Amino acid sequence: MPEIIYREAIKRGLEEALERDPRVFMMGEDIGEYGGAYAVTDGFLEKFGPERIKDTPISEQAFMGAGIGAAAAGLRPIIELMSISFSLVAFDQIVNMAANLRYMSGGQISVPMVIRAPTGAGVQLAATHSQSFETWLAEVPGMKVVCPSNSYDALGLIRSAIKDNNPVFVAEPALLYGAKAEVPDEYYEIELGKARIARAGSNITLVSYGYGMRPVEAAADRLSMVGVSAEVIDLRSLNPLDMDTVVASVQKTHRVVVVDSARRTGGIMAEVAAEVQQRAAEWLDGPVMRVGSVDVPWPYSHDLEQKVLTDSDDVLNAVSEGYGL
Amino acid sequence: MPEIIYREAIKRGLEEALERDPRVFMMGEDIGEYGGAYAVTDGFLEKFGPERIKDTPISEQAFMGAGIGAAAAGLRPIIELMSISFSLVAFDQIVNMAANLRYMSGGQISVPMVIRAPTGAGVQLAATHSQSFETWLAEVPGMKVVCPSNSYDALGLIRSAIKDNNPVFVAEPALLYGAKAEVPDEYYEIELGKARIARAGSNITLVSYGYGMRPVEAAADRLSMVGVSAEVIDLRSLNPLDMDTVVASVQKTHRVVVVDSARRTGGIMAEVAAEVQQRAAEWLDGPVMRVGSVDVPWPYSHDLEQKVLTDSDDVLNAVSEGYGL
Amino acid sequence: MASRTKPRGKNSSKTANSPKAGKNGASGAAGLDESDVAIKGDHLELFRQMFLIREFELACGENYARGFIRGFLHLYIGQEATGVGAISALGENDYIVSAYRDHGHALARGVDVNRAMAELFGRSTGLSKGKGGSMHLFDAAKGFMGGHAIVGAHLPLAAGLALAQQYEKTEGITMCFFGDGSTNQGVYHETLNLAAVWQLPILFLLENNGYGMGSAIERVRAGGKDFYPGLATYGIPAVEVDGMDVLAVKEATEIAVGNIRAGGGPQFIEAKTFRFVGHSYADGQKYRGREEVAEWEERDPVVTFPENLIKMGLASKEQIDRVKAETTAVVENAVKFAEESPNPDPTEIFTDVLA
Amino acid sequence: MASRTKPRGKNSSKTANSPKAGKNGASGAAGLDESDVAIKGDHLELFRQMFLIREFELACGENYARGFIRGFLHLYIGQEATGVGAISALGENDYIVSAYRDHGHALARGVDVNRAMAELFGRSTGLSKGKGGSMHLFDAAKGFMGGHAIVGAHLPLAAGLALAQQYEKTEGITMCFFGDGSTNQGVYHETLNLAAVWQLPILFLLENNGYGMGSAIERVRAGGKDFYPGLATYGIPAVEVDGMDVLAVKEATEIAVGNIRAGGGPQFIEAKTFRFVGHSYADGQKYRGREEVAEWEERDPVVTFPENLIKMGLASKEQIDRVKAETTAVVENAVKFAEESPNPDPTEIFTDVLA
Ligand SMILES: Cc1ncc(C[n+]2csc(CCOP(=O)(O)OP(=O)(O)O)c2C)c(N)n1
Ligand SMILES: Cc1ncc(C[n+]2csc(CCOP(=O)(O)OP(=O)(O)O)c2C)c(N)n1
Ligand SMILES: [Mg+2]
Ligand SMILES: [Mg+2]
Repeated sequence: MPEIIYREAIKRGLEEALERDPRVFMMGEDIGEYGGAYAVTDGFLEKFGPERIKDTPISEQAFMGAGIGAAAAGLRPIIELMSISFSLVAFDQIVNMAANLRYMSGGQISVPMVIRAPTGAGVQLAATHSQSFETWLAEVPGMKVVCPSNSYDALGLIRSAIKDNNPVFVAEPALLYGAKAEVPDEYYEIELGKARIARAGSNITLVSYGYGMRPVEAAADRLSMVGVSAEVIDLRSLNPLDMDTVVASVQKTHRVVVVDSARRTGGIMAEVAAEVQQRAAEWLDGPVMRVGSVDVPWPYSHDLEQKVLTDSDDVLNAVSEGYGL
Repeated sequence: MPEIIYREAIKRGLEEALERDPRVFMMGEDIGEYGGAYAVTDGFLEKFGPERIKDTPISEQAFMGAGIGAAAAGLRPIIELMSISFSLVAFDQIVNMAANLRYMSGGQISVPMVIRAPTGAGVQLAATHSQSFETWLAEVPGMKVVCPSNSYDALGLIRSAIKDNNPVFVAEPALLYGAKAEVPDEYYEIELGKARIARAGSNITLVSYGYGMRPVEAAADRLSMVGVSAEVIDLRSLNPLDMDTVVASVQKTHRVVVVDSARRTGGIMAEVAAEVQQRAAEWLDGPVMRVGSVDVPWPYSHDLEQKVLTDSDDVLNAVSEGYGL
Repeated sequence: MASRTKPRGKNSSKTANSPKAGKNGASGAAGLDESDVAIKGDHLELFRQMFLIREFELACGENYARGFIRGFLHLYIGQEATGVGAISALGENDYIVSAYRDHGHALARGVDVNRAMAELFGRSTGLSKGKGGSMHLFDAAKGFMGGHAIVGAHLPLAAGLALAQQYEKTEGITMCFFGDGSTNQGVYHETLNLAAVWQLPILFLLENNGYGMGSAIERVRAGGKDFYPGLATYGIPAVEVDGMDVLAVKEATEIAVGNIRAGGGPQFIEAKTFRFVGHSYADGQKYRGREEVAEWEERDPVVTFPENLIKMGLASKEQIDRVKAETTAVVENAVKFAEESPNPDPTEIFTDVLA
Repeated sequence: MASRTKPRGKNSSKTANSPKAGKNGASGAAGLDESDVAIKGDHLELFRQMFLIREFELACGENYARGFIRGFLHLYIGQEATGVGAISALGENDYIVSAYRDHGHALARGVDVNRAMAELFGRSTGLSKGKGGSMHLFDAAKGFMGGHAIVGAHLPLAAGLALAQQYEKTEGITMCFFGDGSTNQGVYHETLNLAAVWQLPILFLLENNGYGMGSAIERVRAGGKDFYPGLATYGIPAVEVDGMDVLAVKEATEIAVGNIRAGGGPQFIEAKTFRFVGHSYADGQKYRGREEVAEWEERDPVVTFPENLIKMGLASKEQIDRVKAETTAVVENAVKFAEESPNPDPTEIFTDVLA
């Protein structure tokens, strides 16, 4: 199978949609003439023209709201935010407008719109630019949130996201844009709300998503070297959250560590931990162990940032502390 | 002891601070001539003058940011938001500016500022106006968040909040403004970050905060009628979170239900549940049971809203489901 | 760049005798020719709508006091001429977006009165099945796209609707109502800029009633009381109009809508108006004097407009009275309908979350 | 309301011979009297600062390529005259607030060069102990209040600092730098309004370099290339100045600062300038032609200003060369200092979170 990098996978999904459906168009800062801050939309302006590849002023509230309005009128906008950290500027539009519109109107209006943004820390952008707000957005009823961890999932999920009739937030870990994975030429989609068993195992379940899959996969490798078979689950979708897959795995392994590359406190892994221990209480041989980045603002310095960021040591420590493995 | 209503308690705390410290001043929409949307600042303009009671234009970003700047310069601003729902408009300022400034500057700048806002559902304001964003803000390192559930705590906590040298968010449940409780005339403060054992008990621990204390207290009453002695904990502070008090209680009762009047998914009770089961695993006789409002946008209709809102039946169901009590 | 003409109240007579109304020469009753009859019908309809809004709002107040309507209730009393005049200039394919003071706009757009009232009562027969309430009225089939309660947040939504109209090359335009207070929100400026840069088919309709809640506009806005001159900065043509004069508003709106449909890009109308009542039902209005209110009340369009119609022979007292009687009955009926409608089924909390 | 004078580049000679500089009549070397010597010193200092910034930025670029500096790196190359001219007009008690393109402002304010470079290297000796990086430089002791990376978000912070100055009746003012692109953010307008309504002692200093990242300002802004006329809307006096002319900027700023200190409320300066390099280190600049850049480069203040000083006899070639050599050494030293500085102790991640 051909290998493509994550950035290309997202790009292919966007390009297909733009080719297929004339109602699909894009808005965002510097997605056109500049080619996109992370080059995802490079060449789109030339190919699809300025009507469909809309460079916006730096005004996240306005173009987010305009996307919502256009979606309410039946178009299918795709909004790019240069960073998920900038979503805060438009949080009212996303949380209180996009996600509430359908409910408040008693189902009269829907908002078929995709919001995409690079997420996460790890590239020394410091406190204002390294956040992972997908964990908050995942708590908002009325919208969906996905965070693909590899090229294959990225393409499959972006396809489904664009076809979905709800606001869907696609968080793209900035650290992964250059990562390669096999992606078939044949068309496929990935249903929103389904976790993926990245690796089957029997002794312990490791759960993560997005960039968190890196330390988890590394930890699983290290565990296998000492004879511990880890089942690795990539949530992929944070809302809907596929708790059934997680619970089923825990019923098999009786042990679980949930891992986030975002900060440990709160966030989606608190939800997963709280839910697993409630739903799978009888099957667990120990507490649900939770691992995440240190609860401090993101520092700039490389060493400090790496220290804050979740790594495979953190995962192994939790495995050993919780289950003595 | 004299009884005062919640609104008066907050007001007293503000008034004292304005009298005591000339660096303290207030900003907000219609806090002056109008007297405050919930009348908390009624009479302040006349008493303290327009220099210290500043009516702002409707521009949450600007006056929140101005508060941060004034605090960075050594003043001690108190910002009133008319509703916590409007905090979203200023989320970037609160989360990415106020909370990060100290860390990013390597400790050069601190932001001694209080942000106050009514929070929560229950008064039929529908989806855009009924949110409980204190649960998100509580996850932000660099700031503190409290949510008093009664007049006594409100006064004690607002005093400490104003004296604190960090950004402190005070979430005031809108449904409680008219609620009475005993408040001594003698001066007292309540340390930020300390939970309160609202009622001692031995069979089960019930944890909540803010308006969630209502269904919890009601549930505790109903449990006591059937011979179950519930220990009730009011977190009061959501960040720092007093997990020690919760864990100690669970070590005694071996059972715990955590309750939020905000939505069930995510939020601070997912954090508490995840943390309790990890820290107190050996002492628990069952899973940490989690109760919260239904995960949908807030509907307007009275009946629907009440249906969504956590009530004491929900708490009792969780007690019985989790522990057969 | 921006047009600065200030259509005045007096211009309304020009509208009344506007050339397009005089197509037909056949003569009718009362010495008026058929074209005048047509105009008369128009005028009565404008009056009917204003009166409907007034009666509806009064009924809301009563039913708030009775506890049937809850939450925040913002009445449109005093501003009827603006909403009715402006919306009368729109066609079927146009969108309307409003803020939380939205009853008047919804009614002028012709939403079902019963269902509007039922929504305020939180009943299953409401426009949004009781889920939205007073601040969030919607009737998508009529292009009435809400009812939005976060100040300023609906402006970019309106721009997005207009963007869709432009993108799909429909003839439609979007009319967005907003208050003076909302112009202090950054998102207002962001939206003006976006609309101007993209030349969107949108009509910004500012209802300047002098107050944002308890804040007189001069206390919170640097530019003073007049907004329309500032629009020149964005290259958006803007006019001021007497918002108490339904015909002046209608005329100004028709011109602006015509400009937009002709490809002129976004336009801006500042209607100077006044709310006779408090900001919301709870407001004691200690921030303004009774005299100011009384002065504006003298220009109450629901009183002065029919008086003028009678004076000018464009309607008879009987016609006015009949409209009043019929409309009062409509509102009474709506209250009855709302009262008798069932509450939503509890399972309704789960529906309409996702599409 | 707003002043519309456009101080031009030519005016700079007026500043050079400004009356206040001519107090002292004693004569000195090279046929210039002492007051000219004083001016000469001033000029050399302005040059030194501009040259320091240029050398510093070039060194940053090199060390980014070497992997010592990471994250986003936005260089101030081309805009030196604006920052240096503006900041030279400030006093000790004034605050400065900047965006992410902040090195130039920090250096012009006189922050320690070594510690600035060490911050970019992420070392413990950095201004913020390596926690802030390029986009978040701070030196509170010098009133340099950041370095802010969310576009537009620092504007209200600056207003708040000015509010504190007003509240405490200090003589201080706050100078806030921001780019053309940031004016499309709503928070910019909110802040202008707030500053004007409250008459805050704040100087808005727009560095209009024609581009926000890859977006030429005409493509994303409705008002065209000139910003200062729009400020009339807020009643904020505004002028345009040649941002490539350090003396013109200095003069315009001195006037504006004087107005503010005299109680004139907020003032606004639009400096027309240009960045000779990409938006950030990663930018290939495919959105603009090489010619445009070359045209502006001809006006490079780091080249033209010393040439003019020599031509006008206000400095000798030797003096200029000495400044250059000394400054180059300062920057080399700073790089060495940064390189040799230790990384922060791992426990530093936990400090400075709460006060
Ligand atoms: C973001 C936000 N801030 C504050 C409010 C509270 N609020 C509701 S209406 C209002 C006044 C708005 O005034 P204006 O725009 O003039 O409209 P009017 O009420 O006069 O129709 C305020 C402050 C809100 N709903 N949303
Ligand atoms: C809220 C937000 N949106 C987008 C960005 C990404 N971004 C950083 S700088 C920039 C361009 C700003 O241009 P301008 O204000 O003209 O400043 P200049 O870079 O020219 O100095 C953009 C879009 C950001 N940092 N913050
Ligand atoms: Mg108003
Ligand atoms: Mg620029």
